[in-house]
This record gives sequence, C-alpha cells and structure tokens, in this order.
Amino acid sequence: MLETEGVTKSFGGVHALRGVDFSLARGEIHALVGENGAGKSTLIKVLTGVHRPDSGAVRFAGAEVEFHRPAEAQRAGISTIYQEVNLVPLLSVARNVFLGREPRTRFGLIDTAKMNRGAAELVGSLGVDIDVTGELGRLGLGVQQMVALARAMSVDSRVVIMDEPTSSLEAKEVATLFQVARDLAGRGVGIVFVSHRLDELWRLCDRVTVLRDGRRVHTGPMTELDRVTLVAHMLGRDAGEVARGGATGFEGKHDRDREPVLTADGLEVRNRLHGVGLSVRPGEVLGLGGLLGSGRSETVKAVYGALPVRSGSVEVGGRRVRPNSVRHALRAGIALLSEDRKAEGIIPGLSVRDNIALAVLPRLSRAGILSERRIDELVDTFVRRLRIKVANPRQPVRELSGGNQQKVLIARWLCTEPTVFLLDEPTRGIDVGAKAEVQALIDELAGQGLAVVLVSSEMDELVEGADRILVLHDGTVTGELAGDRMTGAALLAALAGHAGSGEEGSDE
Amino acid sequence: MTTTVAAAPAGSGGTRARVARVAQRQGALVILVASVLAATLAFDSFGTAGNLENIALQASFLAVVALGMTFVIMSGGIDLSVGSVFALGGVLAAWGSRYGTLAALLVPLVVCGAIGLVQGLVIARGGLPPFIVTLAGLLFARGLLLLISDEGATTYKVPPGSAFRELAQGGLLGIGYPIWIVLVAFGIGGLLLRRSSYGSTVLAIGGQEDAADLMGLPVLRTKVIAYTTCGVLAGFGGLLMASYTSSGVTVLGVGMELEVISAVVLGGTLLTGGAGTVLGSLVGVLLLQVIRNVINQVGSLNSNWQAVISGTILLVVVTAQRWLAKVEGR
Amino acid sequence: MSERLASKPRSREKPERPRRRRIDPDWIRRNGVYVALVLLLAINVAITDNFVSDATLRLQLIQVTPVLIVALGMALVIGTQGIDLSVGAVMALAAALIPLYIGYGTGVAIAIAVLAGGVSGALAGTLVARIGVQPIIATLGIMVAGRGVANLFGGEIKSIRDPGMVALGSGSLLGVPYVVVIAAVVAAVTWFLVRRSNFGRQLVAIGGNKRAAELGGLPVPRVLLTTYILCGLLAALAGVLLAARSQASDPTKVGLLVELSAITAVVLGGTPLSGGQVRIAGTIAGALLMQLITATLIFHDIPDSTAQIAQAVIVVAAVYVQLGRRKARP
Amino acid sequence: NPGTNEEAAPVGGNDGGDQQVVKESSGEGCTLADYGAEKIDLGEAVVGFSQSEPDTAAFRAAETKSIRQAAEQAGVRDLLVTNANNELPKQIADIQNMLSQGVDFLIVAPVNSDGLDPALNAAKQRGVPVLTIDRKVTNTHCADYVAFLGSDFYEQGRRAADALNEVTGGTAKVAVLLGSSGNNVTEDRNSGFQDQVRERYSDLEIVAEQTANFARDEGQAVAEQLLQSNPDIDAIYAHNDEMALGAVTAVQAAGLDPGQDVRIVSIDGTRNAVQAIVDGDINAVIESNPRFGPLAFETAEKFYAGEPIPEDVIIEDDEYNAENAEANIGDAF
Ligand SMILES: Nc1ncnc2c1ncn2[C@@H]1O[C@H](COP(=O)(O)OP(=O)(O)OP(=O)(O)O)[C@@H](O)[C@H]1O
Ligand SMILES: Nc1ncnc2c1ncn2[C@@H]1O[C@H](COP(=O)(O)OP(=O)(O)OP(=O)(O)O)[C@@H](O)[C@H]1O
Ligand SMILES: [Mg+2]
Ligand SMILES: [Mg+2]
Repeated sequence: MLETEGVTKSFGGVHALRGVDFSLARGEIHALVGENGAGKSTLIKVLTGVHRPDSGAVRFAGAEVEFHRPAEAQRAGISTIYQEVNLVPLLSVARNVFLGREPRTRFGLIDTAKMNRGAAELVGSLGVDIDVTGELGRLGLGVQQMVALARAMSVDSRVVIMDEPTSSLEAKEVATLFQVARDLAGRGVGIVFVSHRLDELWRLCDRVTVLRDGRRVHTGPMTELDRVTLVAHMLGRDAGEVARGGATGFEGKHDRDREPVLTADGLEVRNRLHGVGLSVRPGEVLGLGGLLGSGRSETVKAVYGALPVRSGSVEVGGRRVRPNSVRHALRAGIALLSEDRKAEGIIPGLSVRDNIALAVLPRLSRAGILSERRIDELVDTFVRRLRIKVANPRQPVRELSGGNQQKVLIARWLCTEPTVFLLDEPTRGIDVGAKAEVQALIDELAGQGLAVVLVSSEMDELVEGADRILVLHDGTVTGELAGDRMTGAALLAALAGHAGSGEEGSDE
Repeated sequence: MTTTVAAAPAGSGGTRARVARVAQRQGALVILVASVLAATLAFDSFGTAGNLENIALQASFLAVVALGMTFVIMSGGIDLSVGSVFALGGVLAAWGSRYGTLAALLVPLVVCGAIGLVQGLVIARGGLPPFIVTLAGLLFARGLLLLISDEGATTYKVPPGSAFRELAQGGLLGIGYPIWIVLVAFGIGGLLLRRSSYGSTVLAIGGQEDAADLMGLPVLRTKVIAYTTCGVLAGFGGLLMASYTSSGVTVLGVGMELEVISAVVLGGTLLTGGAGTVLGSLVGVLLLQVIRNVINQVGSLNSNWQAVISGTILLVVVTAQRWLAKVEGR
Repeated sequence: MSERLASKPRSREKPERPRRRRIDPDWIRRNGVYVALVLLLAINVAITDNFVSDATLRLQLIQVTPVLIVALGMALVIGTQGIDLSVGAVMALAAALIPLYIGYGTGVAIAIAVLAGGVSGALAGTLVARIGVQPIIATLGIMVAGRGVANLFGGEIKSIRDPGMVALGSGSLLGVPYVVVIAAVVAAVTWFLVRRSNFGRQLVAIGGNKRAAELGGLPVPRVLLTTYILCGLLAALAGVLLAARSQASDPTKVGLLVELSAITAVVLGGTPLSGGQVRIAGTIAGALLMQLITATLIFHDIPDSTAQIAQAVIVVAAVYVQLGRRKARP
Repeated sequence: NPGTNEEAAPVGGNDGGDQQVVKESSGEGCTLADYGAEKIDLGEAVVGFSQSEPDTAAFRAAETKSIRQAAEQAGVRDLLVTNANNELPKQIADIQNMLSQGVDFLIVAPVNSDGLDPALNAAKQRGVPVLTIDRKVTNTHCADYVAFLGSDFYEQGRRAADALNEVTGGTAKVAVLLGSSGNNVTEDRNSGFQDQVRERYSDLEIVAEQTANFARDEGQAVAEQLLQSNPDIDAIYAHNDEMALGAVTAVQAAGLDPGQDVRIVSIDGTRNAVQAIVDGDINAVIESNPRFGPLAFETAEKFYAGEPIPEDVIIEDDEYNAENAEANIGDAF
C-alpha cells in the first residue's frame, strides 16, 4: 500500500538513506528497526513529506506520490507519530488532539465543549485520566506520547506510522497501545512501528525491515527471526558474536555494605511529592519504579535541585546540600540525566563537543579562557568510550540521531565525575547495542563506587539492573523490593497493587 | 476496564493551575483596575465621563493596531512596520477622501494590506526573520509615504463635510464610533483566536512551529494571513486617525511599533508566541493610555520626568506581573 | 575563493566523493554578508565619483564605529536569545554625562559615562535574569526612562571643548583614527570572548536552550547579567566616542534608532535572533554593509523617500542571500 | 494683501534683556465677541501650554521658559504645561486632558500644522480660546483659534539665501542640510531658500540636498560624506544651527577651514552657533525667535479687553553675522 523504491537521502556529507526499498501491506504491522542513526526516522520523514528524497520513488495506494509537506501526506491518509513528541506544549491537550480538524458548531466556530468531550473520551479510552483542558506541556513525556497516539487515532487513516511511540511508556500503556494498533490493523490500516525495545516487536509485528547505515539489510516475517539474528542484522555482525549477550547488559549485583552516600528525606513538592525519602550507597543501583506520573521524574529532579521543594533535605556524604540549587547539587557530586532530551538536555545549535563539555567548562578553562586542547582530549575520550557516532565532534548535535544524542548527554554528565548519578530513562530511544553498552556502563560505574538512581519504564531494566527498587505511587513511596523479592512479577504486583484503586489487581 | 494511570493529583492541581494562569495572563487587568481606582481617588478630573471617554477614544487607534500585532506575535513573529503603515494609511485615506468616502476606505486598506501580504510572503515562503523583513517594511512604508506627499511637504485634507469625517468624529449613544469599532473588532478577534481553526493554528505555530508543520497545519498560509491582517489593521488605524484629525498627517506613527508591542506584551502575550489573549492586548493598550493620562493629571511635570516616570511605571508593571505569576504559580 | 570552497573539512572516516563544483548554498549562507559587501563596494567603485580614496575608506570606518560597537554588544545579547532596545538611550546618557564631569578630567568623565552604561545594563540584566521579564519589554522601559534621565542630566545640547575629548574624536594613531582603533580592539576582545572564553561558550549555550543550560549547572543569571552589563558598557562607549567626534552631546538626538541599526547589522551578519549563536566577523561586515548603503545613497544625493525604499530593498535582499536557500525546517 | 498693521509690542519679561518685536501682523482682526468666548480675568485663569517637542532643544527650552516667565508676570492662577514629545496624538490627548482639568485659555505650539482638529474642536466646545505659537495651523481663524504668533519660516529661508549670497560673494556650490522629512519647517525653510536662489542668485548652485534630521551628529556625518563625494562644495546651508555646528566639525575633519573654505549659513540663533560666528566658523545665522511668552500674554490680555487680534502676528527675527555677532551674542538663546 505504501512503498518506497531506491530511496536515497543525504544531509550534507551524511548518507542517511541509500537506496532503500520498503513496502507496507494493508492491515499489516511492520516493524522498522536498526541501530541509532540507521535512518529509520529519516525514512519515515521521507514517507510523510517532511524530507524529499534525493532520488527514488514513494508510492502510495499504487500511484507514485510526491508529498511536499506533511499536510499533504496527512490529507492522503497517512498519520504519523514522530519520534520526538511533536505536539504544542502551550496548548491544551484537547486542542492538541484536534488541531486542524476541530469539531464545529453550526456557525462554523470550534465547538469547544464537544472538542473537550471528544478528547477526554479518546484519551480516556487509552487509559489516561487527565484534565484535557490543561496545558500539554505540564504533562510528563509518557502522557504526552499517549496524547500523540490519541491524535493519530482520531483520524481515519489508511496508514499509521509510529516512530518509537513506546519509549516513555509504562508496561500498561504499552499494552493499551498494542491493543489499539491491533484494532487498527484489523480494520485494514497499515502500521509502521519503530522501537528499540526489541521484545515488543515479536508481541506486535507481522513483518520486519532492518536498516543498517542507511541500507536495507533484511525484510521478512517477524516469526522467522529470533532475537539474536535480528540483532546480528542490525549490527552487521555474526549471530554467534551477538548471542552471548543477555536481555540486558547488566551483569550482577554490587557491593552494598557501605554507608549511604546520598540520603534524601521528606521531599515535598506541591501537588507532586509527599515526603519522599531515599538513600543510595556507593556502588549501589537504586531503581525507582512507578506508573506514569507517579512522581519518579519529580523525585530525581527534586534531589537534583531542579524542582523547587517546599521542605525536605538532601545530603551527600553526610553534608547537607543547599536545596533548590542545581549548581550546589552538581558541586556536591550529583548529576541528573533528564528524561526529556529535547527540552532539557541537548543544546541543538551547539556542537557535539561543546554539548559534552558544557557542565565542566569552568574546569577546562584558566582565567576564564578555555583550553581547546583539553576539551578535545576529554571529548575524544568519551566519544570513543561511549561509541558516539559522529562525523566530526564539531558537528551540531541536532544532526545526530536520537540515540547518539542520548550518549552525548551521558558523556556530559560523566565529565562531571559525579558520586551520585540520577538516570531518568537512560536507555530511552537507544538501540540494542547501545542500550547494552549503557547498561554495562551503569554496572561499570557502580562497580567503581558510583551511586546510581535508575528510573526506567522497562521492567527488565529495573529488575536486572537495580540492587533495590523503590516503588512510588502518587508522589509517595509505597514499597521497596530487594533481594529475592525483586522479580518482575513482584514488581508488577507492587505497581498494580497500588494502582488498582480497590479493584482486584489488574488483568495483565 | 480499569484506569490504571496514576492520575496527577488532579482536581485541585488543575484548578489551581488555571487560577495561576488567569492571574498571570490577566495581571495587566488587575493592575489596570487598580490604577484606575487610584487615579480616580487622587485626581478629581480623572474619573469624569469626559476624561474616561477621552482615554478610550485615544486608546482606540492604538488598539486597532494592537489587535493585528497580537496575532502576529502569537504566531511567533513580530511586525515593526505598523507605525509607518499606520501613517501611510492615514495619508492614503486623506488623499482618497477627495475622491469619495469609498476611496478613503479602500485605498489605504488595499495598499497597507498589500504591504502586509508581501511581508508575510517573504517571511513565510522565504523564511527570512520577521524582525528584519518588517524593519525593511517600516522603511519602505515611510519612503512610500514621503514619495506620495512630496517628501512630506503636502498634507492632504479631508474635505469639509465629507462623510468620511464622521467615521471617527461621530458617535452612537454618546460614544465615539472608534470605540464601537474596537469593541466589535476585539470581539471578532477573540472569537477567531479561541474558536476558529485559524486561531488554533496561529497559537500552534507560535508554540512550536515545527510541530505545527508536522501536524499538517497550514503554516505558510496562516502566517501570510497574520501579516496581511496586521497590515490591514495598521492601515485601518491610520485611516481612523485621518478621519479623526481630518487630515493625512505625515509625521505620525514614529515609534508606534514599540508602544504597540509593549501593549501586547503587557497584556500577557508571550513575545515568543504561542500564548496570550486578545482581551489582554486591549487591556495593555488601555493601561498605557491610563498611565499617560495620569502623568498629565499631575500637571506641569517637566517632559523629561514624564519619560522617566512612564518608563519606570512600565518596568514596575512588568515586574509586578512576573511577581504575580510566580506567587500564583507556586 | 573557490579554493576555500574545496577545502572544507572532510569527514575522516569516509572521504566524500568530490562534489560538483557548484557554489555551495551553505557557503553562500555563511558568507552572504561578505558577498553583499563586496558587491556593493564593486558597484561603488564603478559608479561613484571620488569613491576610491583612502579618505573615503577612512570616513566609512570612522562613521561606522558607534553602530559597530553597539552592534557587538547587541550580538552578545541576541546570542542569549535576548534583545536590548535601550542602547540608544544609554548612548545618549553617556554622552550627556561627559560635559557634566569633564571638569574632573577627561578620563574621569569617560569612566563615569561608561560606568553609567554598565549600571543601566545591570538593571536590564537584573530584570531579565532575576525577575524574568521579557528582554524586549524590560529594555523598552529602560529606553523610555533612560532617555528621560539623559535629558534631565544633559539638559540642553552642550558643546565639548575638552582637548582630551577632541583628540579622542579626531586624533589618530599611525594614521588610523583613535575611534577606529578602539572599535577594532573592542571587536577583537568580543571575538575572543565568544570564541575562546568560558563566558562566551556559556552565553551561547544559554541562548540555545536555557532550560538545558540551567540543568547543566551553568550560572544562567550571572551570565545573562554580565551580558547585559557588557552591552550597556559598549553602548555607553559608543556614546562617548560619538560625543568626542561631534564635540557635543545632544541627549535628545544621540543614538536615536541606533538599536534598529545595530540589530540589523547583527542579523545581516548571520546571528539568528533566536539565539544560540554569535557571529562577530559577520556583525562587523553587517555594520559595514549598512554604513556603505547609507553612504552610497548620500553620495548619489538620493532623496529621502527613495533612499528609505532603497534601503528596505537592499536589506531584505542581503538577508535573502544569507538565508535564502535554507528551508525553514529543522 | 498683507494688510500691515505695524504694532510694536512692548518689551516684556525679565528674560535677560530680551527684545520682543512684532515684525508685522496681518489678517482680519478677531475680537472676543467674534470668537464667542466668555470674558474672564487672566489673573483668575488657569492657562494651559501645550509644548510640541522636548525641552532639550535650545529653541524649545527658550520658548517654554519664556511662556512660564510671562505667565508668572501676568499673575495667572495656574499654568499647566504638557509636552507632546513630537507626537501628534499625544498633543491631542494632552490638550484634551488639560481641557478636562479645566483650563480657561490655551497656548499651543503645534506639533504639526494639520491634524489638531479634534483638540481644537474640544476647546471650541468648551469655549476655551486657543492661541497657537511658532507654527500655524491650517484651521479657520477666529473660529478654531484666536491667532498665530510666530516666525515666517519661508521668509527665513529667503533670508538665509540672501545671507549666503552675501558671504560667498554670489558664486558657490551649495550643499543643503535638510531638517526632518515631513516637517513643515523643513519644507518652508527649503522652499524659501530655493525660490530666492532661483529668482535672485543664479550663481549659487545647489549640488546636494540631504536630510540630517535637525541633529548635530547627523549633520556632521552627512556633511562629511558630501564633502567627500563632492570636493568642490564651498558653501553649506543648514536648516538649523545644530546641523550647521555638525557641518563645522565635518569641514574641519576634511582638513578645510569652516567659515573660510566652506561658508556656512543656518537658521535659529542659538548661543553655540552665534559663538561659532564669533569664532569665524559660521558665517551667518538667521534668527528664529522663540520668545513668545510676553507677546502671548499681551495678546491674551488684549483679546479679553475686547481688542481685535490679527490672524498672524509675525515676530521679528534677527540676523547674526560677522559684524554683529560679538555684540549681540547676549541675545542668543
Ligand atoms: N537534518 C539532518 N541533518 C543532518 N543529518 C541528519 C539530519 N537528520 C538525520 N541526520 C543523520 O541521518 C542519519 C540517520 O538519522 P535518523 O534520525 O534517521 O536515525 P534513526 O534510525 O531514526 O536513529 P534513532 O534510532 O536514534 O532515532 C544520522 O546519522 C543522522 O545524524
Ligand atoms: N496527570 C498529570 N497531570 C498533570 N501533570 C502531570 C500528570 N502526570 C504527569 N505530570 C507531569 O509530568 C511530569 C513527569 O511526571 P512524573 O515525574 O510524575 O512521571 P514519572 O513517574 O517520571 O513518569 P513519566 O516520566 O514516565 O511520565 C511532571 O512534571 C508532572 O508534573
Ligand atoms: Mg529516529
Ligand atoms: Mg519520568
């Protein structure tokens, strides 16, 4: 139904796509996978008129098409959820859902009541309970992704393209999303699905196309591939070589008998956190579990001083850290990798190099003058260590693929040589290879005595990576799992137990 | 099926957030009401019907221009040409009035609209920064004005008895037409912003232009319309002024763009776009006008002190506004 | 020049195939302002009498200094995604202070005048960085109040006869006028700040993504404050140089509309108003381009109306050359 | 047609030996009865003065000061002063504000000749007589305003041409520094000059006309450019003193001797410019007399006494040149 033939696209010197053939059938769910920077998002943007291919053709419903703008693709019946959530933060949720096709009254005016009702229904049917008249920007990324999904569902499309829709979603929401996708496919809608959470692919997709370095290297039914072969295709290595890796890159548990290096107590954030406390020992990985909006991101932000707290204390190494000051937190050795890469992480116009060195500039300068040589050395080290894929460290970071941007940010924080590293969704949008690398890195860092707080929506990551898991609900700590009790099932139960609001657990 | 998303501490948070938002957006209104009350108590001649109508009438010219500017700013742009276009509109109206009222109305609207259209096309299609394009527009409109008035030497007069004079000098129910016009225009503007897809698109573009584009909204068209409307409204403001003063004064509108922008921003519109209200801009214009009036009430104040005081008041108002927003927001 | 085209850094991993030898649009984009400058120079050499002389060149350099110095400060502010409308008023204030304190010696008077600019910049910086007022409105208030203060201090126009000031304005060092030397030093220092200093890197980062910079532990308020103070200091310096050159200070007229010229120079030079980048060499070329446009129009005795229209068209054309091919999409 | 009605106004005020001479007055007389205003006693009255431009310009400062002093002299109850900062809408608002504050008599220095209609109408409705000074409005005499007191800018332009002819010996290449575009002072001073040159002085060749917005630094910058592109310029006519003073610096910067190599003539009569004549940098200045205060209150008193007031009361403008500058510098403002 939607096809490309020999599509090539390059940006300056970067060949993002090289002669890619791709085809999507009616009613199929087609996975598109590949490493970071393999060209998935670029292919999607070519399909939907954001970019024009340098050469090659796009065919839709049998006819060759040339979309000049995303609007044209949409009008033709292709609806897309782009990778970086692309909604308007200052507008209400309802407006975001219906932008451009709002319900009208008899007088041609927008029927606000109907729009709000419609949005509430749609969002509600996805299991999200929010005030649809509130500003979208105030919601967490996960909720925003659900809103984007609601928007994509609200139109009758023949093709729905989802670029990493699950990256910020919790198991529950992922299940909802899958349900929606299957319903759509059942009605004959073709779906393109991109994800770095490979397990999801077998649960959902019919076929898969693997991209590597802008080339299509494999297309075939999902069931014919096992995980190892898929990864081997993605990385371009031998299956045998890949096979030894586990589900995650985590190896084992850490030494945890030392005194806590970070202790937070009674953190209060109006309407968000109610007396949250936690402590982490050097070398320990503390997991934070919880449902969407349960306050995990707030907790780490509050510890970092980036979210004003009304009361509560944070101590590092027995010393109280001045509250509500990022600079003091940093100086005390705390670092935070934020979940929202685009809004709170990268500085798009700056080079990769300057983005990495950002937090340690004063250290790399004497009398206010930067030592370019020392910056280069530092940057080179981390580019190699984290295997960041850049043409040149002076390339603007905005040109990197999502996963590589994430690595740049991790490098930024490692430069500060933290004693406590708060990681909010550190593997969000990172490919398998990189994900395993990041996970291994977390292990390694913990092994070197770093205290890590890990927020993740991926159950596996928490269970395998953490030494201990705190469960949050509605801004309070409602449980702790450690040792033998730390299994996927136990975690699920802990989450569900508090979320079911009186009902019999969940039907998962 | 159960709703398993941990809802944000909804209810209270939602309404609280909304209260905060209203306070922030309507901070200017709070300050306007306060200053009107204070001025009424302090000066006998302030609260008189005559004086208040004066304020409203004086504000109406600026308000018309501010309406167009509001949409442009909300779309994330800016229009520096409004002052010159305002003056040009006035001169064209006075010139046209000699050929009848219809000409007095149409000529300025068409020409000023065309200037806005060209600016909009260059900005939207060419992707040039609005600041520079409309700065050039400022020069262009002023140059055009000088060209049609012999380097400013000729001032066209609206012929005595022309119906065109009635437009700004007449009134209904004892209230000048310009005030009515402003009320209607802002009513329409408000509806357009809140209840039309054009308005949503403007806000979406201002909020996140690339997202608006990816959502398939007509970004180019909407921008072009915003600048064209702004040109038309600036020209219309000038036309009203020409009717009010019965002449096409060539020296008008210098620095007006900054006054209009500050009114719009005072009214709570974000200069970066994406948020704001039409009513806020009206409040902003009134606030500026009241400040000016109050300064005059003080009487024989040296003109330099007037500047110092009005600048200071502006700073105090925006500081107070920020403060309100912070207090309510936390 | 095409040599430079070819020698762009290649990626180490995969040497690119040599591209077709067409002018790279990206190259034009980066160097549009220089192209325009060279073009206009060439046109003048061809058609303007008495143009090719070192006296003419020197005159342009002298005349561009005030705008250039202001533009350099403005470039820094724009780099933080801000804007400073108060520069003209600050120039006037500095110029007004000179005659008042010249009795204490040239150096003292200059120091006080320049410091006053720093104070004004500190006020702007505080409003923007600590209170969170939108830069355009904060500096607009200061612009209005600042000119009032300048008038209060300065009173009527005063002539400056102090030999030190006169020498500063008309003397030269090895044939290069002092004012040009000073502008060159300021430009070099600013360039160094932007390219090589911790402060410059932080400034650009804040302009690129303020929230990310905050979370990165950058001293955002301090950097912003410093930036506005620098801009104020430079504007004041420009005011002092202008006063020295005209041997007078006229608080009503000095620096009128200089903010617009400075912003135009900065944008022509390729610094986007959306912040996150500062181009010093481009700013210099932008200021020179503006100066040359004005000079060309005077050389050919173009009447004001036509001159303004021509200026509008040239500015848009120059920015178009600069940005033309770039699609407005990220 | 000017039915001259020579009238020597008495010397007024204690404004430093300030002379006040009416050069001529013309037009039908307008009496209190014609105007239809109520008779009041100036001593009991609140008088409003709407100034057009900031008081930092020497001319405006002298004008405002003169009005203030004369008001004190006349012993009015109160004098309200507003300043329109050169904005017509602000002046309209200013006047309306003063009316609502209950002024009985208005002196207006109009921002512009046209466009004050709403303000004048409001004054008429309240029966408040209006006297305009230094710039005439195009409205109806004796209906919209009582009289105009001021200089004849066109005549100033003609006299500037005469002076330039005198100081250059009749042959010169002249550059003109124009005031701001769209300003009728610019217009009149330009056309008066042009007409006189065309009619009388065929050897004065105008080689360039550029605006310098009445500002000193712009006068300097423009003159520098003109001297560069037109090295044979040997005379400059500036529409005000400030631009002339800027031109002096420009001429010096070009390595020439102002007043000698390049003759300079301007209009205004500020102290700085007259001093420049004394110093030999400027050759002649046509005065534009700002001392309207005594004449204005004189006129008001006469008006309320029932005497007819002529439409135009043209104030005498002096001329400063090499012969008299040193002696008369005390009169400059
Ligand atoms: N606008 C652009 N300018 C320059 N290079 C770009 C641009 N967009 C993408 N690229 C480059 O194209 C390549 C493919 O990027 P793309 O975003 O398609 O990767 P992806 O497969 O979606 O990766 P991820 O899984 O990390 O999202 C990358 O090397 C990226 O740096
Ligand atoms: N239902 C909601 N209503 C309003 N704001 C919400 C809601 N849910 C989340 N938020 C906002 O979203 C941001 C992140 O939410 P929070 O920290 O609670 O989520 P989380 O547990 O980290 O989960 P995730 O980040 O995956 O959404 C916070 O700024 C919070 O204010
Ligand atoms: Mg991608
Ligand atoms: Mg989160």
